[in-house]
Formats: sequence, structure tokens, C-alpha cells
Amino acid sequence: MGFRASAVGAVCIAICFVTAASAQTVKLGVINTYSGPSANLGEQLDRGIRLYVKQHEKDLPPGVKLEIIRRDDTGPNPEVAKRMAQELVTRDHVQLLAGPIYSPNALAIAPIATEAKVPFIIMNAGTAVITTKSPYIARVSFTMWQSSYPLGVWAAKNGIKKVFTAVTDFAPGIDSEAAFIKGFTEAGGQIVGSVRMPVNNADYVPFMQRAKDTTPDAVYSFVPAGKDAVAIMKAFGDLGLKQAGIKLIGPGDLTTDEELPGMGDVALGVVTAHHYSAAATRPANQAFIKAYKAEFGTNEEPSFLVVDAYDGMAAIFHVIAAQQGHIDPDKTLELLKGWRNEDSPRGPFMIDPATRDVVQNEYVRRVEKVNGQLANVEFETLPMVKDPWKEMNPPK
Amino acid sequence: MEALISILFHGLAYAMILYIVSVGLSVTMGLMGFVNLAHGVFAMAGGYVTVRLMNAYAVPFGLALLVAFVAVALLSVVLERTLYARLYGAGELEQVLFTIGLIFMSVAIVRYLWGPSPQPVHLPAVLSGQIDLGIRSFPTYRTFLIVVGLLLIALLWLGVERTNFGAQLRAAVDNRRMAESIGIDTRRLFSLAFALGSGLAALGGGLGADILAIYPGYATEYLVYFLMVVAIGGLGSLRGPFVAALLLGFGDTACKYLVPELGAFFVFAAMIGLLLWRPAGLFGRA
Amino acid sequence: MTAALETIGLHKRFGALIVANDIHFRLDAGARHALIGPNGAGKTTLVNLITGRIPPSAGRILLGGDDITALPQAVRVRRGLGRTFQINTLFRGLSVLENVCLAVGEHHGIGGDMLRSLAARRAVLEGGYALLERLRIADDALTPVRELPYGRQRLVEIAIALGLRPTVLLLDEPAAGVPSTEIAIILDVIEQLPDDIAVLIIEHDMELVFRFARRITVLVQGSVLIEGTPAEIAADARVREVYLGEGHHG
Amino acid sequence: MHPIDTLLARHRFRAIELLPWLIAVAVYFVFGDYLPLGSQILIMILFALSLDLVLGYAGIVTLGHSAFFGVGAYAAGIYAAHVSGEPLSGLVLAACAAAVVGWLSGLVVLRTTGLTLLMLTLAVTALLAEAANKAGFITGGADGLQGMDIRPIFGLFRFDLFGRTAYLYCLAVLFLAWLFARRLVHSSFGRSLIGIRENTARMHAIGSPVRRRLLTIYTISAALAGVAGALLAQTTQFVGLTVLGFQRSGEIVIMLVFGGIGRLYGAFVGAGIYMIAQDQLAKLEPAFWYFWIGLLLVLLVMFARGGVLGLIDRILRR
Repeated sequence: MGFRASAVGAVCIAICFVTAASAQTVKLGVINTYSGPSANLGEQLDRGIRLYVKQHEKDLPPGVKLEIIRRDDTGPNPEVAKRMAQELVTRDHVQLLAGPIYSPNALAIAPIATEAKVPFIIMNAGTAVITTKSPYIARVSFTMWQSSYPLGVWAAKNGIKKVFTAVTDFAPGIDSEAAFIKGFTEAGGQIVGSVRMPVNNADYVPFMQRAKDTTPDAVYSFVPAGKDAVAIMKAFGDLGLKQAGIKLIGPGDLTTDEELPGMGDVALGVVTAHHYSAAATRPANQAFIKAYKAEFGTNEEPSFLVVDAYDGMAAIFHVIAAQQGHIDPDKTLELLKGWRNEDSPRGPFMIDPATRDVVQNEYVRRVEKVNGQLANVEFETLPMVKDPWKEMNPPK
Repeated sequence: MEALISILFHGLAYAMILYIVSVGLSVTMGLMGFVNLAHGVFAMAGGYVTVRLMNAYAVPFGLALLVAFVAVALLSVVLERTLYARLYGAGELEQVLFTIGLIFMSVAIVRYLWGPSPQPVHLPAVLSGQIDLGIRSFPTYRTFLIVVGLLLIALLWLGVERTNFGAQLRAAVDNRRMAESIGIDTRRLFSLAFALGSGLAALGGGLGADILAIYPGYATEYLVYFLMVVAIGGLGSLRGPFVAALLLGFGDTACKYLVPELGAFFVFAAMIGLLLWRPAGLFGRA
Repeated sequence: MTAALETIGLHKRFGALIVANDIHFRLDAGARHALIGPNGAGKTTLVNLITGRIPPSAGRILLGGDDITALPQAVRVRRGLGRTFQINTLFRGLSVLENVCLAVGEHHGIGGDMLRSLAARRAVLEGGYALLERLRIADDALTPVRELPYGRQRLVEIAIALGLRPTVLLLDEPAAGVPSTEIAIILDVIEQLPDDIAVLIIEHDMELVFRFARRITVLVQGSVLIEGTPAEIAADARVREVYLGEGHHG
Repeated sequence: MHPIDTLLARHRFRAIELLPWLIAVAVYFVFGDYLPLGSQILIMILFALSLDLVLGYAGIVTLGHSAFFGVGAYAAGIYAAHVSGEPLSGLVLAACAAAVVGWLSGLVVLRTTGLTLLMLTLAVTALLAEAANKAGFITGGADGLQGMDIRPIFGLFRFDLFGRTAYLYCLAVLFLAWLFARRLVHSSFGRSLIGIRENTARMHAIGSPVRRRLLTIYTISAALAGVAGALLAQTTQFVGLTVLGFQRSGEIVIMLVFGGIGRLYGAFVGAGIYMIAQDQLAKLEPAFWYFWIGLLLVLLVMFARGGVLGLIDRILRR
């Protein structure tokens, strides 16, 4: 009898022990765009994750393992993204969520994060409102307002008086347009015309022609990074806006470090505001670039997506280490609030304790030739910018 | 006035690309009654061949275009003989499915080979910048497109009007059974027309690479526009798609320029109206 | 007496080509009428005009005294105008019985019925099957039409038209492509048609025409050349010249 | 057996027709972790079923069926976001909205055939997508419609995180739709649609009001597609522009064709296999998922036009 009881007890202890040990495998669900027309963006984001994990896996507390479960949302497909989140939570029992490229996808996942109490690290999606949609969301990337609003102020103070705005007709574009116009007009600038361009647009020449006909000092533009950015740059060059003395300015999506080499000389002189440039000379960035090229090829340039994902992983490693692998959702959020990272390739940044949104430096950059290669060269730093939208729309 | 000139100029350049890509589709659809949704694949292939040759092997633009034309024409003839020919006379649904299948496969293949991003296009320096045409300056590349486009079209029309091949082609489009009864080998004719049409599409893809970006989504994203040119122009005609391409080029450009808020709305609504008025297209036979 | 079918000045142009020129034509109840003429005379066009498959350029069509010129095909059929096609126009994937029952169903007015139970359809199936028996194709009732030889398909073509119980029946070359062994079946069927049905037959087989028809109209280049009894037609010199003289199609 | 009885027997209910439902119920108990995917499969089955009515039975080759799916999704979504979160009334409203759009567009589209019809179906969908894009103040535009709060069904069954309620809800709706569709295709009306598919000219010649029949089935099919769209909107509480996309139209045609068209159960087999395969395979190599789908389509057209069910038929007959 006694033997039996102790045997049962031993088994119980063994089970408890095993459970405890296995609980130290932290499951992270990543929802990202791995297929479809924008799969290249997803690949960038994933590279950031891979690079960080490769460099820092050894830094996890002993016995703690990180398991990453990747799911493809196939593009701006919120219903797929939502199902993926649902599956990650109910089927794979992930303790943390991260991703996605697209804001609508992030918005669709938000209710799941709330209901399942799974902390959700936003690695790209930049629509301002996202962080207000769930108390379990923290963002390490950027908001459209964060770069566009200060750029507007900067432009008005640097000799640009009249601007034509051309943005893609979806939330980030509209956010960016509103932010820029607000910043620019508040600082005394004048908007001479605005156009919102369709999401799937092939030819940007008509829009640029229209811009040219209003003879502004600059065209402010936001289009999705990738082929649209290339196309609008081409149209800008083809129509001779540059020769006519018109500048092209916009948030960093216009000249991502990854696409820049393919854009040609027309991109020279484009001024953008952004939180990251691969050409930055900070030591942390140079080490990062070196590691990136070693991992993915010497001709590859990391874009801000890589850095955002990389820093997102840093945040995740931070909460895992601080809790020794036992992830408690509310404690995780407490750990994230006010968390500060001084050695990011982008410079210092932190997560605002009040809004759980990122606070970071914005850099004004100009496209120049560095060693025969086009690069975004930072020439002015706007330190620790909070999301202006949240400043203007405080939670009620 | 400035605005009108801009619209006409850019609309014309856009129309040239649309026409060169789509004219082959009109002829093959009219001739063989084949709903070939995969026509855009040939344009995409032409674009990739042109751009890759230029980027990776520094082949001159003109030569790259020529290679694209020949290579894609040959490829298309192989596909036509081995696969398409089996479905002549099959139902529309089979043809639609088969060509969607081809699209899916080709998209996956180019993505595998060259990645998901658009291919960077480095045109010769002479084609960049502006050219002064007396009235005002115009973008050189687009001026070049219009000139080359018009030359190609003149060549094509002359060929179809003046050569024996053209005469046979016209006869076969008109009345296939009659043409066969007077000894025209329509199978051979089909293959030739198919190759020519696909080659032209490839040329259009290569020429227009700087306007319609070369990336794996090419074959689906622009498909609707190619189909619109054919449906509005009318099957089996050379003139019809030209007029349709002009309408679409001008219409689309004017819309973007004047009422960007409406987006593509106007273009689609106009197409529905046109097709209701003339279900067989402007120059098609009912 | 009101004609079962009458055309008044029926006219059809395709561009410059006149395919039906001022055709006045009358079919009385119970008529057994044949329409003959060389290839391209416009015989099938006339049938298509009467049934509404193509609209006339001018002229009127009366069915039982009512003007049906503007009515759509389907309405004409429901008013008693039935036809067969020169080239088999069948539901090739369906069985013979289903082919006929589609017609019978439409005639019973239940073609658009979405919910009627099977029991109610039994009458339709039985009506269809009876027709098959009459045409001696009941053995093939469940065979898909596409698997039948062309001659047997011809019989299905007629069965479908009969399934509509028409008052005016237009038969467009019913014997074309039928092996001689089976022509007899067709002839029998045509001869057994109820007397009150008006029948117009287009046919190249002169033996069949002269055996069947009580009146004959000769159509040449879209115009009526002559109309008369078989004896009158056979004796007419112009008919011999333009039609019979060209060669006997039998 | 007399041929008439044989024919009648073909329309009678057979035990094998219960199979999909047994599987669907079994999935609920066995694969509890997979219910969100299960719900989407059920929705796609319903969508494919609605397409089968027009494509498989009436022979209308359309590439624009997502128009109705999208209208249904937006109708249900807007209703839930702005009027009421009650799901059943939303479903009815979506069916009505899609039916109206189906009827109106059918008036236009069904006047044509062939390429023109194909283009018009594409254009109608593109037009609606553009409208939804531009009417951002009510549809959310390119960002999608958010903020739906779907209330419990009958006030009792809350939509839970694991998707149990959603699954059963979709299953119940699909079952009713199937009962209706089954009745429809076996009715005289259904047979006359097959007649139109097989030979439109002859249907005219036997006095069938072809245009009206086509318009009727187009409208009914649109309503069912709208219900499918509404289910998606309600179970995911989101509607994006992709519901009106060309890709969705194309994919649903592919699913149906995989299963086999004009067979009623092709939708079940095709949507089921496609969605599960996509869920499993797309994970491994998403880019090549489309290569294999493309290859499969080509092979299917060349060698197996009846789809999976057609193949099974052929094997059984041998």
C-alpha cells in the first residue's frame, strides 16, 4: 500500500516536473506575409527574426527554448490573418504573437489578443489606432504620424512653401497625408493640391503630371514600399519634375534601403523622414549591417522591416528572459511598458508606458551616392518622437 | 490645354503598350475561338527576358527585345502545338481553367527564379530624361514608345494587308471552313498567328517594362486590361483593339488626371456600357 | 376560315443580301404542305423567321389569326408552333427520355416549377415514354443522346417537337442523314399525325415529299416561285428548270 | 425495372448523400482544434455550391461570382457594425442584398455569351470592388470593415474563441442551403437549366423562357453566395476588399471544378480538399502551392474533366 502510494506520488512528481520543464518552451506565433505579391516584404520581416534568433538564442535563460510557429496571411487579408491568429492560439497554444505587415491584419488580430490574453508585438503595421484596439498590443515599429508630421514641420521650416500631396488611398496613406498636411500647414506651409491614388495602380505618370502642373516646391508622397515606390519615382523622373526644381519628399517607405539601388539616379536628392536608414553610421547599425550581409549576401541591404522585426525579437527575448520562460500576459505587458533599447540599429527607442506605442528618433535623410551606391544619408535627427496622433487624440 | 496635351500624350503611350500586347490575343481569339487568359504570361515572359538580359548580361535594349520576341514566339508555338491544340473546340470553361492553370504555374516559376520583387529596369541613357519636340518637352522614353509602337503597328497592318500570310489569315478569320476548302492549312496558320501574337506580346512586355512593372503578378494584374482591349475592340480584328486601346489609354489617363477620386470606376462602367451597346465589341461581328 | 399559320409580305435582309422576299404563305389546319427549293433558297430562314429565331425586316406572321410577329420564340411555341432542326439540336448529355420530357414538361407548363414532387412529374414521364414508343426508340430511353447513331437522334429530334403537341409543326429536313431502313418510321409517324395539326415539311427527298404533301411551295432565292398541288409542281417547267433539273437530291 | 422508374430512382435520396454531414459532425468532435478552418471550409462549400447552380447546372461561365459573395459580406458587415449585431437577420439581409445585385447584374450580363459574358462578370465585380473601395466612410475602404459586434445566436450561443459556435452555425446554414439546392436541381426547373446548358437553342424551341430561367437561377445563386459571404463576415467579424476580388472568383471556380461541376457534391469535395490542402501545403512552400494548383488544373482539363467525383464515377463504372 505504502509502496503504491509512493509510486503514485513519484509519478505525480515526475509529471509535475515534466510539465514545468516543457512550460519553459515559449511558443511564439508569427503572422506574416510569406506568399502573394508582397511576399518580399514578408521575407524582409522574417529575416529580421531569423537574424536576431541566430545571434541571441544562446542568451536565453538556461532550459528555456523558443519555438517560433510561422503562419502566412497571404497579404492584406485580415480574415486569413484572424484565422491564423485564432489557430495559433487555440491549436498551437502560443503564448506570444508577433507580425504582421499590414495594418488591417493587425486590426483583425487585435480582438483575439484581447480575448485570449496573448501579448501581441507589432513588427510593422503602422496605422496609428492599432495600439488602442487591445491592451495586449505593443508596437516596436513606427506609426505613419511619427514620420509624416515632423517631416511637414521640417519642410515648412526649410524653404518649402507649396506642396502637392499624392498618397495611396488606404489607411496608412490617409494617415500619412493627414499628418503631413497638419504638420506642414501648422508651420506655415501651403497645400496646392492633393490626390489619393488607387491601391493597385500601374502608372503614376498622370498623377505626377497633375502635380507638376500645380508648380509646387515639393511633392509629398506616400505609396507602399516596393514596386509602387519604384514606379512613382520613375514617373517623377520621366516628367522632369526634378529639372523643374520640384523636390520629392515623403516617409521612408518611398526609398527603402532594399529597393533604393534599383531606383536609379532619379532618386538622388529625395528627402524622407524615417526611423531607420541602412546608411546610418552608428556602431550598432554597422555591426548589424555586417551581420546581415554575412547572413544573407553582400549585395543585400536590410530595410526598416528587418530592423523592426529584429527589435521586436529583442523585446520578446527581454520578456522571456525576465520571466524565465514563464510567460504571464499581464506581466509581459508590464515589462514591455517603458522598456528601452539603447543599442538598436536605429538608435535608441522605447515603448511608451501610456500608449504601448514606440517612441524613437526620426531621421531626416537625403538620397546620396555613397561609394557609388545610392543611400539614405541622415542629416538631421528629431529625437525621441512620440506618436503625434496619440498626443492629439488622447484616450477618453 | 497643357492638361489636354498631357493626357493625349500619356494616353497614347499607354495605349501603344496595351495594343502591342493585346493585338495577338484578339487575332488568336477570333481565329481559334480560344479564350486565352494566359496571354499576359507571354508579355510577362517577354518582360523578364528583356530585363534579365539587360541587367545580368548587359545586352543592349534593342537586342534584348529581339531575343525576347523570338524566344517567346518559339515557346508559345511549343505550348500551342502540345497543349492549346488539344483544346480547340473544347468548351469555354475548359479553356478558361487551362489558361488559369498556365498563369498559376508561370507565376510560381518566375517567382522561384527571380523572386517576388519587381525587376529593376535600366534603360539606355538616351531614353531617360526629356526631349524637346518644339511645342514643349516630353519624356523621352514615352516618346520612344509611341514612335516604336506606331512603326510596329504600321508594319503589322502592312503585313496583314499585303502578304500572302496576311491574306490567308484574313480569309481564315472571316470564314474558317471556306478557307480550309480552298486549301489553306489553317493548323499551320494558327500556329504562326499564335507565335506572332505571343511574340508581339513579349515585345510589348519588354518595351513597356518601365510602365507596367515586371513582377510575378504581371500576368494577373494587367490581364483585365488586355481582355478589355480585346472585348471592346472585337475579336479577330486589327483595327478594333487599336481603337479600344486608344479609348482605354486616353480614358484611364484622363480619369487619373482629372477625377482621381473615381479611380477605375469610370473605366469599368464605360466598358459595361460599351459592351451592352455592342456585345461583340466595336469592330466585332455579332 | 382562319389559317393555322400565315405570313404576310415577310421580308428579311442581311445587309444587301435578301434572303426572304415578300413571302405570302398560308398553312390551313390539317395541311400537309412541303417547302422545296435548291440549296440556299431560304427555306430554313423562313422557318427561323416563322419561329422567331430571327426577326423579319418587314412583314407579319399570324398564328391562328393572331399576330405573333413581335412575340418571343418561347411564347410562339406555347401557342402551338413546334419545329425540328435541320441539324440535330438536342440535349446531348441527357438520356432520350429526359430529352423528350423536357419538352413535355414545358408543354404541361411545369418547366419552371422549382419544388414539384416526383409523383407529379410521373404524368410527364409517361407522356414522354409513350412518344418514344410511338417512334420506336423506347429501347434507348435511358441512353444518352450523344451515344446514339445520327439516324436515331433524328427520331429524338421529332419526338421532342411532338412532345409539345403543336398545332403547327415545321419539320426541317426530318429525313436528312437517316438510313433508308429508318425513313419508313419517320414516314409512318408523319402520316399518323392527328389530322388537325398543320404540317410543313422541308425536304430534299422527293419521294418523301410527293408521298406526303398535298400542296407544295417552291422557294427560289428567297421568293416564292410557285405553289400548287404535287401534280401541278411536277408538271411546271420552271420548277424543273431551277430545281428538279439541277439534280435529284434523293 | 421500367425506364421511368429508373429515372425517378435517380432523383431519390441515397444513403451516401449523408456522408458529408456525418463527416462534418465527426470533425466537430474529433478535430476540435481545427474548427476555425472547418468554418471557412463550410463557407467555401456553400459558395461553391451556389456557383455550381449557375456554372455547373445552367452552364454560365462566370469569373465574377465573388461579386455576390462580397455584397453579402458587406451587407452583413455593415448591418452588424451600424445597425444590429443580431446574426440571423443579418444573414437574411445579406441574402436579399446579394439577390438584388444578382438580379440587376443578371439583367445586363445574361444578355450576352462567351467572352463578352466573361468580361461583363469581371467588370461587374471590379465595379463593385471599386465602389466598396471608394465608399470608405461606410465600408472602411481598402482597410476593411472593422468593429462588428456579432451578438449570440438566438441570444444564447456566443461566438467563442475556439470557433465552436461559428462552426455549428455555418454547418446549420449550409445544411439548409443544401436541402434547398438539392430540391432545386431535382425539380423541373433544375432539369430545364441542364437543358439550357446542353442546348440553349433547343430550349427556346420547346417554348422555355430561357432568359427568365437564367435570371432566376442567377438571382438564387447570388443570394446563396451572399449568405456565404455573410457567414464569413459574421464569423471573422471583418470584411475586406478581397471578398470582391478576382482571385476569390477564380479560386472558387477551381475548387468547384476539382470536385466536379454539375454534381451538387463537387462543391463539398472540391472546397474540402482544396482548403485542407492549402492549409497543409501552403505552409511548406507557399510560392509553389500555386504551381501545383496550376499543374493540377492543366492535367484536370486534359484528362479528368469531371473532377474528383467524375474520376470516382469512372472507376466505379469500370
